[in-house]
Amino acid sequence: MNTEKDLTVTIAGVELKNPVMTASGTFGSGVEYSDFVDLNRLGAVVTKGVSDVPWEGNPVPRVAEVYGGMLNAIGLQNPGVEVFCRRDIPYLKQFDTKIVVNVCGHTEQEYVRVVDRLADEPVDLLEINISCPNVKAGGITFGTNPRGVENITRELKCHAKQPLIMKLSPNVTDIAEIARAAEAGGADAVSLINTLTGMKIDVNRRTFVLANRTGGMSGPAVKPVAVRMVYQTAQAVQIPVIGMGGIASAEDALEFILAGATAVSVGTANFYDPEATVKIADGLERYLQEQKIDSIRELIGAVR
Amino acid sequence: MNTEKDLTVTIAGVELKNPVMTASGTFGSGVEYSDFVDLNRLGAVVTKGVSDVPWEGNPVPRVAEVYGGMLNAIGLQNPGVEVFCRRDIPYLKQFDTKIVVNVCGHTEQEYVRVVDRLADEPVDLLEINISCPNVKAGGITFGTNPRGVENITRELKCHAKQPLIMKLSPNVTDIAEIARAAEAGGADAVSLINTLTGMKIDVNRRTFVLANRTGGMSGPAVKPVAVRMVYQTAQAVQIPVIGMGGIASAEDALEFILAGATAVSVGTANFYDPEATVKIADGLERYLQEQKIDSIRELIGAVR
Amino acid sequence: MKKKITAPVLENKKIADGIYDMTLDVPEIAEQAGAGQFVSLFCGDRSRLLPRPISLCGIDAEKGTIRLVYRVTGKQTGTAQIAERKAGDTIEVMGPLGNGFPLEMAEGKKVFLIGGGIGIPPMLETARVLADKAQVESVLGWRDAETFLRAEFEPYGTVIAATEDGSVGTRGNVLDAIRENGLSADLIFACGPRPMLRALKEYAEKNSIPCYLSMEERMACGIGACLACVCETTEVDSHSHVKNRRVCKDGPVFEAGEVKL
Amino acid sequence: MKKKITAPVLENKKIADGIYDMTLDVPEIAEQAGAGQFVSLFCGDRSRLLPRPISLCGIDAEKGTIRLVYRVTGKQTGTAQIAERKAGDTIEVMGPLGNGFPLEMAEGKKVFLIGGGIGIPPMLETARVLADKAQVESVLGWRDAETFLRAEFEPYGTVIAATEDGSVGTRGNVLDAIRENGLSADLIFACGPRPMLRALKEYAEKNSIPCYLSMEERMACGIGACLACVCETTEVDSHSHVKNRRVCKDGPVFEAGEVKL
Ligand SMILES: Cc1cc2nc3c(=O)[nH]c(=O)nc-3n(C[C@H](O)[C@H](O)[C@H](O)COP(=O)(O)OP(=O)(O)OC[C@H]3O[C@@H](n4cnc5c(N)ncnc54)[C@H](O)[C@@H]3O)c2cc1C
Ligand SMILES: Cc1cc2nc3c(=O)[nH]c(=O)nc-3n(C[C@H](O)[C@H](O)[C@H](O)COP(=O)(O)OP(=O)(O)OC[C@H]3O[C@@H](n4cnc5c(N)ncnc54)[C@H](O)[C@@H]3O)c2cc1C
Ligand SMILES: Cc1cc2nc3c(=O)[nH]c(=O)nc-3n(C[C@H](O)[C@H](O)[C@H](O)COP(=O)(O)O)c2cc1C
Ligand SMILES: Cc1cc2nc3c(=O)[nH]c(=O)nc-3n(C[C@H](O)[C@H](O)[C@H](O)COP(=O)(O)O)c2cc1C
Ligand code: FES
Ligand code: FES
Repeated sequence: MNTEKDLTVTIAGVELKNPVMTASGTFGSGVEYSDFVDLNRLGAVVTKGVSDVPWEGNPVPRVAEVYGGMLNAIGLQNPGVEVFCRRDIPYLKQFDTKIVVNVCGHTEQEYVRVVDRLADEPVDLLEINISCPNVKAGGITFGTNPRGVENITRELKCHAKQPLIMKLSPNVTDIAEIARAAEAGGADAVSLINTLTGMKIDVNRRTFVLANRTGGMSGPAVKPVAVRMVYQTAQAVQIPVIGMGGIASAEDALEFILAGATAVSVGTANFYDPEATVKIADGLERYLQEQKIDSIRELIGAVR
Repeated sequence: MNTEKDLTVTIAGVELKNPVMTASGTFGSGVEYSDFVDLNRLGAVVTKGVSDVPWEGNPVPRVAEVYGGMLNAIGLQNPGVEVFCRRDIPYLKQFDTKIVVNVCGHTEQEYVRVVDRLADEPVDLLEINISCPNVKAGGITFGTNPRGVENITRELKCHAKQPLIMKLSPNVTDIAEIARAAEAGGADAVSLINTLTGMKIDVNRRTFVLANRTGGMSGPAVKPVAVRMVYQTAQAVQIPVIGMGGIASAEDALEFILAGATAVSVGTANFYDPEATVKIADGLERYLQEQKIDSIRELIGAVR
Repeated sequence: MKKKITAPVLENKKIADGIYDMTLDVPEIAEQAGAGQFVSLFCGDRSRLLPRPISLCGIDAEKGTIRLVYRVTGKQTGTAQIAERKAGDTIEVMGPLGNGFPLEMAEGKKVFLIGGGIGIPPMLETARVLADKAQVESVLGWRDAETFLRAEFEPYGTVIAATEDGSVGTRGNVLDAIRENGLSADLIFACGPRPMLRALKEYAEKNSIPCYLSMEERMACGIGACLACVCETTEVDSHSHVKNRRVCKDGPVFEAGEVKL
Repeated sequence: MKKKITAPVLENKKIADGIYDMTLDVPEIAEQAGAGQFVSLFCGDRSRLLPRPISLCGIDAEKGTIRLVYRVTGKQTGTAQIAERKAGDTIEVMGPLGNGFPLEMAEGKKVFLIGGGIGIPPMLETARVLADKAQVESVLGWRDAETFLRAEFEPYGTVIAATEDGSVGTRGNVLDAIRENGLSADLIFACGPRPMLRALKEYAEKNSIPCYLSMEERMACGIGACLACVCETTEVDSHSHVKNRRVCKDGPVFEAGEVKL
């Protein structure tokens, strides 16, 4: 006799039907994966990063396989916020899931323009990518210095009508300090980890595998670093933490939740298991059943 | 017709017969692995960290398996420098390989005492561990701040009779800055990466797997981060760089060498392939044969 | 809903040095697939997570099988692991993916099916389905005398061979063979290494022959979501709004004029 | 030189719920191994690199085989993968490792061989080799009626059973069985869960019986180099110069008075 379990979680006043979200950049705007999973089953869809104008991204090769994961240097190719609002938001509005728009820019002004443009769109949350290692300006440069994080957060808070999630880079000495800076700037939540900067060399051709030389590492291999940082962040701030980095199973998701994450995002796992998100949502429910726990919220930060 | 290939490399005037060293803490002082490999075949043996007095290390569990690697929180258990000089150095002197002693301490004074004690011992190089994440004081706290790195390097240079390798932590925002600080302090070489701080949670028992909560991640999963950091470091400093992090094959070693490493260390791979070090040395020679390259030194930093 | 499938391996044999020929029992894919489409194959090694895109070399909708001919690219590679699979083992596969050749354009025409090296396999399925609709002229280039799949093209039309070392057919590449044999066609479908595609694109432009090329790029998702596998295009396209189309979703087959090579 | 060996699996069968019984053809290990020693088993999964330490349940030096009885600890574990190995497959193994029970001490004595749960397997080999040298009394504790290996102890001496649910023998643990049956001995060799070992240590001290315990700890190298697997000792030991001995190299069998539990 399975009783209904409560999988809902709330981030900045937005209630998700379950804590499973998609990781930005790995799920497009959901169109392609809707052939594999019912988007209505997801807590939220987090879109690929969107900038004010179309971005071309980096030259190919843009991805490389590494042990237990991958490197990417897509370079935030995207069609720009106009097309996004016209095409992707209406698409996602067909589904009963929350919409989180990931925002990128080279300069503070560019971020502001996207946030302004989205102000009156039916979007639930904004995730500000201040941590992308694959673009020359902007991106990670904002995300590695506490002062910079606080400033950009404060500035965007003045413009945003939706709650702000600041997405943090793991390529820092002290993640807690960065998270506190985001909180001080007024962030409604933080999400982490973005990718770890890595490199792969082809020893036969004696070249970098990626055209961009370095790329962002993701996948199961990064999970222990991600869990550690989520734990440290959850200890350091009061705002909700969204955890990601190598999640491929309900057990992986639970590690993050127990470490302090209110919700989780699934990225690279989609590439090798396109049904991963829904399987994880099902697995979380099963865990609650087995462990006789009523609500997933009881588990958030339960390991300290 | 295989012509002899030149595998020798030089670090701070010390010539190694090949670039393959052992990674500190994974090989003890060589006694145990001498049942599996001929220590005479190695470029150098790098010992477990040695402190001024015996250290107990951390409570168990001290290790956890993670995807493509492991976490450890040994906590630098060691019998102290006296026993080390009496027992381990004479043991290693039986072999035709170089001896690199890894030095740890909680305070600058403790490092100094070890370095002083080793001054007249038949040791080829000292590797100063300013990057161990598993001890409360000292260790990583020295290694994450450029000023601290420069100061401790300068101080130890006043005491050391052997050339100094500063071992750097990957848990930093800007590895190049740290490496430059070591160079500015007078380091003769730098080695990296030490372990990435990680965490594993047992979702069934709802506890940390490691008694120490966090541990240092090593093994193939960390290699892309390590290669990237070795590359960035080699671009930033003039002194030799010793590369490590996930090396398990000659191809892995070559990635580091092409990225700029003069020598490499093999750590976690010993645990699942006790002959890894010698296989790698053989593989490097084979690569030189196949690629018709006379000396491994031609490959150092050849990918830029 | 689409899904990744665990498919039984019916056969997996070596047909030339480093070239393997695998048949999978996977009706879900066989029923929907067309010439020029590909599948994502997974290695079953938890250290190697990304898919290997492999073109369909044969599709048997009735038997529910697909045939993949692939090269093992090196010793410690995913394809080396795939080559170890035996009949009775299973393998994870996803597909059919991408868009194949515009077969309808070939009807009643004289069509060059051009394959170079490991680009030859998809042309075999293309030849098979076009055999009774078009005049097929297969122009195929190999490295040396190991001209895998060659005999299998013969039932479907003329076969012109080129080998780099001259051991079979024209010494040189497929364009050398076209020139040497004074061939011409109304339409070109091709798959092969980039320098070959580049030369063909130029040849087709010069001779005003419509030309479709199957492109290759590193992939992660294989379904159009991650933007890993783009190829540069001459015009801004309607999906990306930049000059980048996705090989996995918009391709792998593109009209030659559309892409930069 | 020692080495990691790729050993043929001769048999690998389930003998109780979640308990498997595997025989490997590995003369190099069988010839050198003794009761109470263990081997490192590798999962053959590149995402799971660390060894699984498993005690020797049987050693046949003549046939060159070793027998391992092990528990699958959960669904997505290394032991679950090991359990999938079939006769004819191979598995990587390293050993024999560590120090076994001091068998010479048992000669002519009455010895308790105490095993709890998955600590029972190593006691079987110990019983076999002591059977004609000592008076063996095997006191074995299981969870329930699935008393795996029990019958195999019988040829070697008396067998006393305890089960947690009381379905077989004494209800309770091995110490309850000892008390209930009013048993005593000159020497104790034991392997099992830590609470059992703790109780035995206390019992042995109270009754002044020499006692040797086989300890368990997480390992990385398995050969004494990494200091992962230490157990706290009462005295500073000569290797570490702190109160920490290595289970893999100095143990797994320790004199009870030497270790803190
Ligand atoms: C649309 C398409 C169709 C293809 N059809 C065939 C075919 O029918 N037969 C065949 O032998 N090969 C084909 N290829 C090439 C094939 O995908 C690669 O040879 C293969 O992925 C290499 O994998 P590996 O395990 O041998 O190499 P590894 O070096 O282990 O691969 C590492 C990573 O790089 C990727 N990669 C390496 N080389 C290539 C490449 N040339 N193209 C794309 N990804 C690559 C791999 O997929 C993997 O993610 C096709 C490629 C594409 C894009
Ligand atoms: C000296 C010694 C002898 C042993 N003999 C036996 C035996 O004969 N039969 C048997 O069933 N079990 C035995 N064990 C316990 C056995 O090693 C673990 O059950 C096994 O390693 C768990 O692996 P897993 O793949 O199931 O678990 P996972 O959770 O996948 O293991 C993850 C990691 O933790 C380690 N680990 C997990 N549990 C333990 C444990 N209890 N002890 C040590 N390491 C652990 C694993 O080795 C691996 O490195 C012995 C342990 C030791 C130390
Ligand atoms: C191909 C790819 C593209 C990505 N693009 C973005 C992006 O546009 N914006 C962003 O914030 N993060 C991006 N990321 C990072 C992921 O959202 C996520 O933080 C990271 O991959 C770790 O999670 P994972 O291990 O589950 O993939 C991208 C990751 C990948 C693999
Ligand atoms: C069990 C263990 C113990 C270690 N002990 C030390 C140490 O004492 N001093 C040190 O500088 N590094 C120590 N390290 C770090 C390694 O020397 C090496 O930097 C790291 O493991 C990365 O290399 P690998 O991936 O090849 O293991 C230890 C690593 C492991 C796994
Ligand atoms: S591989 Fe992801 S878009 Fe083509
Ligand atoms: S496991 Fe390495 S010392 Fe025991």
